[in-house]
Amino acid sequence: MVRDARKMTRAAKPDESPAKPSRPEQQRFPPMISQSNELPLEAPLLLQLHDLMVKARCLEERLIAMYKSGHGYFWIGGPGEEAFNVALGLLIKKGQGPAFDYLHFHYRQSATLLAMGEDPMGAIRQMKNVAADPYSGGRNFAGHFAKKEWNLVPVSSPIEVQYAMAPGTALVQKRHGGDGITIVTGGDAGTAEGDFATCLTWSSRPGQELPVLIIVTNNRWGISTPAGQVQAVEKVSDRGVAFGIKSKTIDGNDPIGAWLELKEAFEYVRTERKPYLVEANVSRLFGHSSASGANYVTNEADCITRFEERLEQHGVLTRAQANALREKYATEFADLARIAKEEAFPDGQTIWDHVFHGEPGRDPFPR
Amino acid sequence: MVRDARKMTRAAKPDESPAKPSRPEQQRFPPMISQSNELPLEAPLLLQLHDLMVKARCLEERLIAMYKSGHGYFWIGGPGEEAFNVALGLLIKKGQGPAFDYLHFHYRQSATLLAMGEDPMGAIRQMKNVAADPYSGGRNFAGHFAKKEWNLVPVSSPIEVQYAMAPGTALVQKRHGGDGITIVTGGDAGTAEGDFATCLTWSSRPGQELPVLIIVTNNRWGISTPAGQVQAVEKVSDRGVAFGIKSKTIDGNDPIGAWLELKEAFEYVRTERKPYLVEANVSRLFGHSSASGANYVTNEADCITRFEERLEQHGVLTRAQANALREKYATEFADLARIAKEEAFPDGQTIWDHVFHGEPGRDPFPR
Amino acid sequence: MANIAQAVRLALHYAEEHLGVTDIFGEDVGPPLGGVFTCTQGLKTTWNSPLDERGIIGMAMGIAMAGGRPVAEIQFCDYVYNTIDLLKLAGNTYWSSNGQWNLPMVVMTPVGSGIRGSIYHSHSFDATATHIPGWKIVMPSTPLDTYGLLLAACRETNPVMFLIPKALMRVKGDELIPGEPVEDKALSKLIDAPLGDRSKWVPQWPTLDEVIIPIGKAKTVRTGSQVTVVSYGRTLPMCAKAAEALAAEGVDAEVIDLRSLWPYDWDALKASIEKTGRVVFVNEDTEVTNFGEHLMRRTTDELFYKLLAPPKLVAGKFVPGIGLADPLEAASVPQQHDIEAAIRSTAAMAP
Amino acid sequence: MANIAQAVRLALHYAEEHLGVTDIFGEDVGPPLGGVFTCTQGLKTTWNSPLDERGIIGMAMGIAMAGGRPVAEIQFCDYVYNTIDLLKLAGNTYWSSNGQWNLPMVVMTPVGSGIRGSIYHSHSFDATATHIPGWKIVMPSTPLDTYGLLLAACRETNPVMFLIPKALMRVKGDELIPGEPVEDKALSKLIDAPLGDRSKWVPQWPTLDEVIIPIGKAKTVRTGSQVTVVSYGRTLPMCAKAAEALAAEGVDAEVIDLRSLWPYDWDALKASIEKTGRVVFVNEDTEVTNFGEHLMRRTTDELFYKLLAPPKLVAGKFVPGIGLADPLEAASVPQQHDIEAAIRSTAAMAP
Ligand SMILES: Cc1ncc(C[n+]2csc(CCOP(=O)(O)OP(=O)(O)O)c2C)c(N)n1
Ligand SMILES: Cc1ncc(C[n+]2csc(CCOP(=O)(O)OP(=O)(O)O)c2C)c(N)n1
Ligand SMILES: [Mg+2]
Ligand SMILES: [Mg+2]
Repeated sequence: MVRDARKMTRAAKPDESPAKPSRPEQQRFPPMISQSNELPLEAPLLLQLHDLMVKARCLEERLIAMYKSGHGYFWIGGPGEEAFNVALGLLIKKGQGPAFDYLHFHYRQSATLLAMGEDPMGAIRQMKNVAADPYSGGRNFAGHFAKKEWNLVPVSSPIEVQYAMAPGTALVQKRHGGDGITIVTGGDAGTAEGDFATCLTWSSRPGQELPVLIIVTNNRWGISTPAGQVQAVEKVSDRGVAFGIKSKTIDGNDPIGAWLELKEAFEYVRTERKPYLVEANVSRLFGHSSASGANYVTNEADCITRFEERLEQHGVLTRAQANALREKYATEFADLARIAKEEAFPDGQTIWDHVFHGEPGRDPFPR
Repeated sequence: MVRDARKMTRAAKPDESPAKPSRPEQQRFPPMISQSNELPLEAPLLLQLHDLMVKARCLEERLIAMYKSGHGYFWIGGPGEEAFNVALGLLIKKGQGPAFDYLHFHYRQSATLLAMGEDPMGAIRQMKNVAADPYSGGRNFAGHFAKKEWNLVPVSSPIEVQYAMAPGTALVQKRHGGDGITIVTGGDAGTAEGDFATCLTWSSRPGQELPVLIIVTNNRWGISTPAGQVQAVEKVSDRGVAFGIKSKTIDGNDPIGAWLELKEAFEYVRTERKPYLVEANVSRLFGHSSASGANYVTNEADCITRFEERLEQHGVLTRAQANALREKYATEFADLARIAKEEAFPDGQTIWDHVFHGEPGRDPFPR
Repeated sequence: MANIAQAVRLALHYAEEHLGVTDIFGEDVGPPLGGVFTCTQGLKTTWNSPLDERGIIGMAMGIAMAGGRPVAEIQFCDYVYNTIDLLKLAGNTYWSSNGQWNLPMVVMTPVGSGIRGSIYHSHSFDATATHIPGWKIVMPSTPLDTYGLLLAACRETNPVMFLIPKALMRVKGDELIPGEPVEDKALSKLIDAPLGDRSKWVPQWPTLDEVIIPIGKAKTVRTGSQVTVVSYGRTLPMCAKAAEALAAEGVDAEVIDLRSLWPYDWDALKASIEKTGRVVFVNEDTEVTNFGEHLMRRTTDELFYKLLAPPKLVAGKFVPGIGLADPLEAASVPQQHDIEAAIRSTAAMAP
Repeated sequence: MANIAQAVRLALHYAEEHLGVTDIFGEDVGPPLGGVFTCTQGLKTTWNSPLDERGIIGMAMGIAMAGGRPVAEIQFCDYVYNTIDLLKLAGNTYWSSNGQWNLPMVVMTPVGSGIRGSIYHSHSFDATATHIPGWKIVMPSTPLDTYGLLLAACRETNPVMFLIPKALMRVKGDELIPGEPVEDKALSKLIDAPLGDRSKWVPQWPTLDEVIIPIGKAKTVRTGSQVTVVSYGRTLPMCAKAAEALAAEGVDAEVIDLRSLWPYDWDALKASIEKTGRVVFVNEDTEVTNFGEHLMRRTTDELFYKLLAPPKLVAGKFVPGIGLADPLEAASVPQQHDIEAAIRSTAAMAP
């Protein structure tokens, strides 16, 4: 089903213009949702997008609840980025090895994983840092996914380093042939690190252009610092121009627009084997992380609310259905959390495991 | 005299167009010298530019000769960049403290120093690494100048780090008031380091724009690697655009054009207190350094030859005068080198000096 | 009583007013947040930087070159590792220019484990920092030492690395910073930013006195005759507690808070080790090529024939990270019982 | 006989042909130069990278993640210090992902003094590298060891840091690499690129045999009974020479080439130190928080009561740089006479 979604655009006239990206708003003004009078996607895909967005939101809300009730030490995640992240996840070519997409993600992408079909129990286990956490065995923070089967390289806390690594997987893919690409994502503030420029340089070497979809989700914040205070760059996508990289700013709060724009970008990178820079304007709905309270903010656009209004308006979904869906997932994740709470933490002696590949874990020193 | 030069443009109609910068040439094609039928500068300034260019070339040739005869272990310097570097030096506001210009240079700027009035003996002593080397006391390579009296911060070998520091001196200058600015220079290949992007970001923070003249001398090489092989960026100056930084590519092989363009750039930065990015296309006339042989190459434009042709053509200078000038400096620097060859190397025990400011140099450990 | 976060703030306030500090900056250092640990709330020269550690260190170097006095923060020392070249450059600029360009600059950064920070908020930086020549390096373990050492750092004319043990950030001292109100919570009312909207808040700074704790001076936290324990930062109070606990068993340990890692107070260590003949070094950085190993080497070099027992190091395990789950962190960095065991066994050794 | 630069090239050629190496890259690594030390001339998978060390390490990590086998070069280790965060990340990725993502990658870089490299072409990297968990670290001192260790590195499934002592780059070995022509200069004719235009040159590779020197195994260069000398890289041949010279004075030193810094061959060191009762560690990195200090600590931990003399470290002085002028370099890093003096005095000590 996930793979099918990659071909689910309504058979459109080639020049039918998709939802136009809005210009990035100035600091503090939530990006507007693009509106068009006709929905350019088929109902099943619209409902799938919605379902996954709600599922992702409910999962993050459960993780926050776990944090607040002491079942986890730190929360960070992606509420506010569901529209974009779900669309992204549906378009990914999932699998292991260079024929499939390599994923260099940051810490706000639970929705992308769910859209790819991931079991939500993994995120819950990582939140609770139990030994069964499939991503890090209780070693890493929430949202720090890693899944080799799906080419998902470990999400790491240091901002922007993924942009330095992404060209490497893409190089192998370019040589390998086929249509596997590399996708790298990060936030707006992080583009101030030199690694963002590194990614632009290394992805666009003349004659060695690499199939990298370079994504920046712009929520106009770095923790407490507004973007407009520290960066003159108005559109992050402008950074690609000097490198000859096709670049675009899109409305990441609109799942339909995001889906269409991403589809175009994916197709370009898959077939041209060249980089494409997408800046997606998104919201940050629960602040930066648990360190800043993890409470719902009311001054940013909520992609789910807006999408539901639009779906209702077009008769694709009823309020009752939307409520039922939320209820269903909320219950489901509460149940999963109850299970995780009973699970075992990793044993202290396991710190020696996986220091070196191919070698049994052991303390190198006698104690 | 040096300071006067800053005002020596011919009283021009404001719209009189200076020598146009040529588009950067593709790899391997030497940048063209801009030609105009009338020389837009007064003869005294033209002769001063020429004199300093020749002086700088002769100095570098002497340093190379020292290297080749075993009086120095490593040579690196600026032959090929004299046209640009002399113009730059003449426009600098020389002195100590934030009222004057701060200079974050790289290793090809002997011509800039000479244009500022520096005694060439310093470069010769540094080449010979004697204790009297005024820049590093025999500690550092040729071309690694440092002169606090003139706000010349130490040239350091690591490529591009100067771009990360330059905004710092500029911040103090912006606050201090006056017209002192910060000038930072480096090569084209080095712009691939993240620090170049760092400089763009930190110089252009909204409302905190800094008076930095950001210069890249583009010789289309990084040691043995042609620029076109590793960077898609066609004009380095394009990198400034996304940051809202005024940016221009100029012909750095033409001293007249360079002088006029730099004058405009200096005036902008001095008065607007905002960054300006100048890319100067230049030649590399003796290869990268002594490690690549330090022999004159014949396939790049020589700014001195071309300038002399032009001056001759306009009757400003005769061949005989040009030859005599070269002769004079060659002899002068050969004499200086003979003196330096007799000077003492630093004593081994001085390694302990200047580890910490305000403290006598001493080995912290008993031996 | 001030905690360490407040002590940093008080010191920086004093330094802004009296020591010429011109710029206190870093990621989220300025308003509204005033630092992820609140260390820079309400100060007048703070500002928020771009998210770029190389830019932060470069900016500090440039400000120092032009006669400013910067205090730059790296939000967590875990994120300083892409700037080591710049730190090395800051440490060699005075030397490379043969005594022309000294850089009066302070870099402060929270270090260490103890807040369940997982792989990237638990790093130690003492081993790496002490291997970089040209820097002075300090790491207080009490609020008063924080205050006094930070003032000393802001007076220095060389680069100073100010390491703040984040596990102790909220621990109150038992000594008053001269000028802080005696009454509990009074200080908080004066200088802690309120929750919620802070746009109109201004701090009420108490009038502070200058306390300079010279860089390079250790502090004896407990005197003892049988074994010397040398530590700093998070593990220091654990060593003090361990010594108290062991006193009941008849083990008499002397505990020294090194406070300054470079230069360090060898005279104090030497005198103590000569007296006790035994020494345990404790820190939580990973144990291979660890600063405690340097101190052990110094001990061996100069005091080998006076030792009654082999000098001992208790440090972090040589694993790639500190895991989030409690058992992982507990197994990775020294805990109270590890320190007690090391002191006990060392004290028991006889030649 | 091959020198070290040629040995690197032969090994990489073998690794391209037989061990699956896919990318040998870095600044000026590809044609026409083939590396500033000629280590990568004529190889088929070389390419020139942008001037961006962070990009180089990141690229290597990415290639390794996608199943390639990269050998990345940092032109001089002096320029690796803005990538320490990435090196740490490469070292912790397998651990952080709980055993999912291992990174088979080699980073090679020339290290050390001895070529009048001044402040920025004389750095050592062993102290910094050994403090980063998750890496294997090797540093050969002969061409054959270079060949055998580089093959081992290219077979590893973990990150390997391959440190090349640049002072020894042109020194020929006294053992043949299996397959290289016996006759002097013949190898050069086959595989050294000509001066001038190289666009049409192709190397003539000899048919080579595989030699794997296991990472983690030291080599006893000279047996002796009185004092153990442990070194690697540039200082190793100096130690061997010192031992020879001292033999004439009746001092019988055993010299061990550590070759692998992590993991290191503790069994070999232990056996030797147990036999001699005395040990001198020699390297040229700056001496504070130095890897030799770790080895001393290990010695103290396990062999204290067997020592007949205090273990000793001879290392680089703790100054911000190595100056260009000869007297400066000579005063900064261990010289023959420093090593001899240390061995002599250690050998002379009795309990
Ligand atoms: C190298 C590095 N520096 C600092 C931090 C601390 N930090 C974590 S998230 C963050 C802000 C990131 O902002 P942005 O890149 O816009 O992503 P967002 O969180 O807004 O999605 C900071 C400074 C870090 N994790 N890594
Ligand atoms: C960080 C760093 N990496 C590598 C080097 C080695 N290196 C010295 S000069 C150079 C090429 C510089 O090219 P460019 O920036 O174009 O300046 P140019 O020498 O051409 O003027 C390199 C790679 C260095 N000095 N610093
Ligand atoms: Mg953001
Ligand atoms: Mg260049």
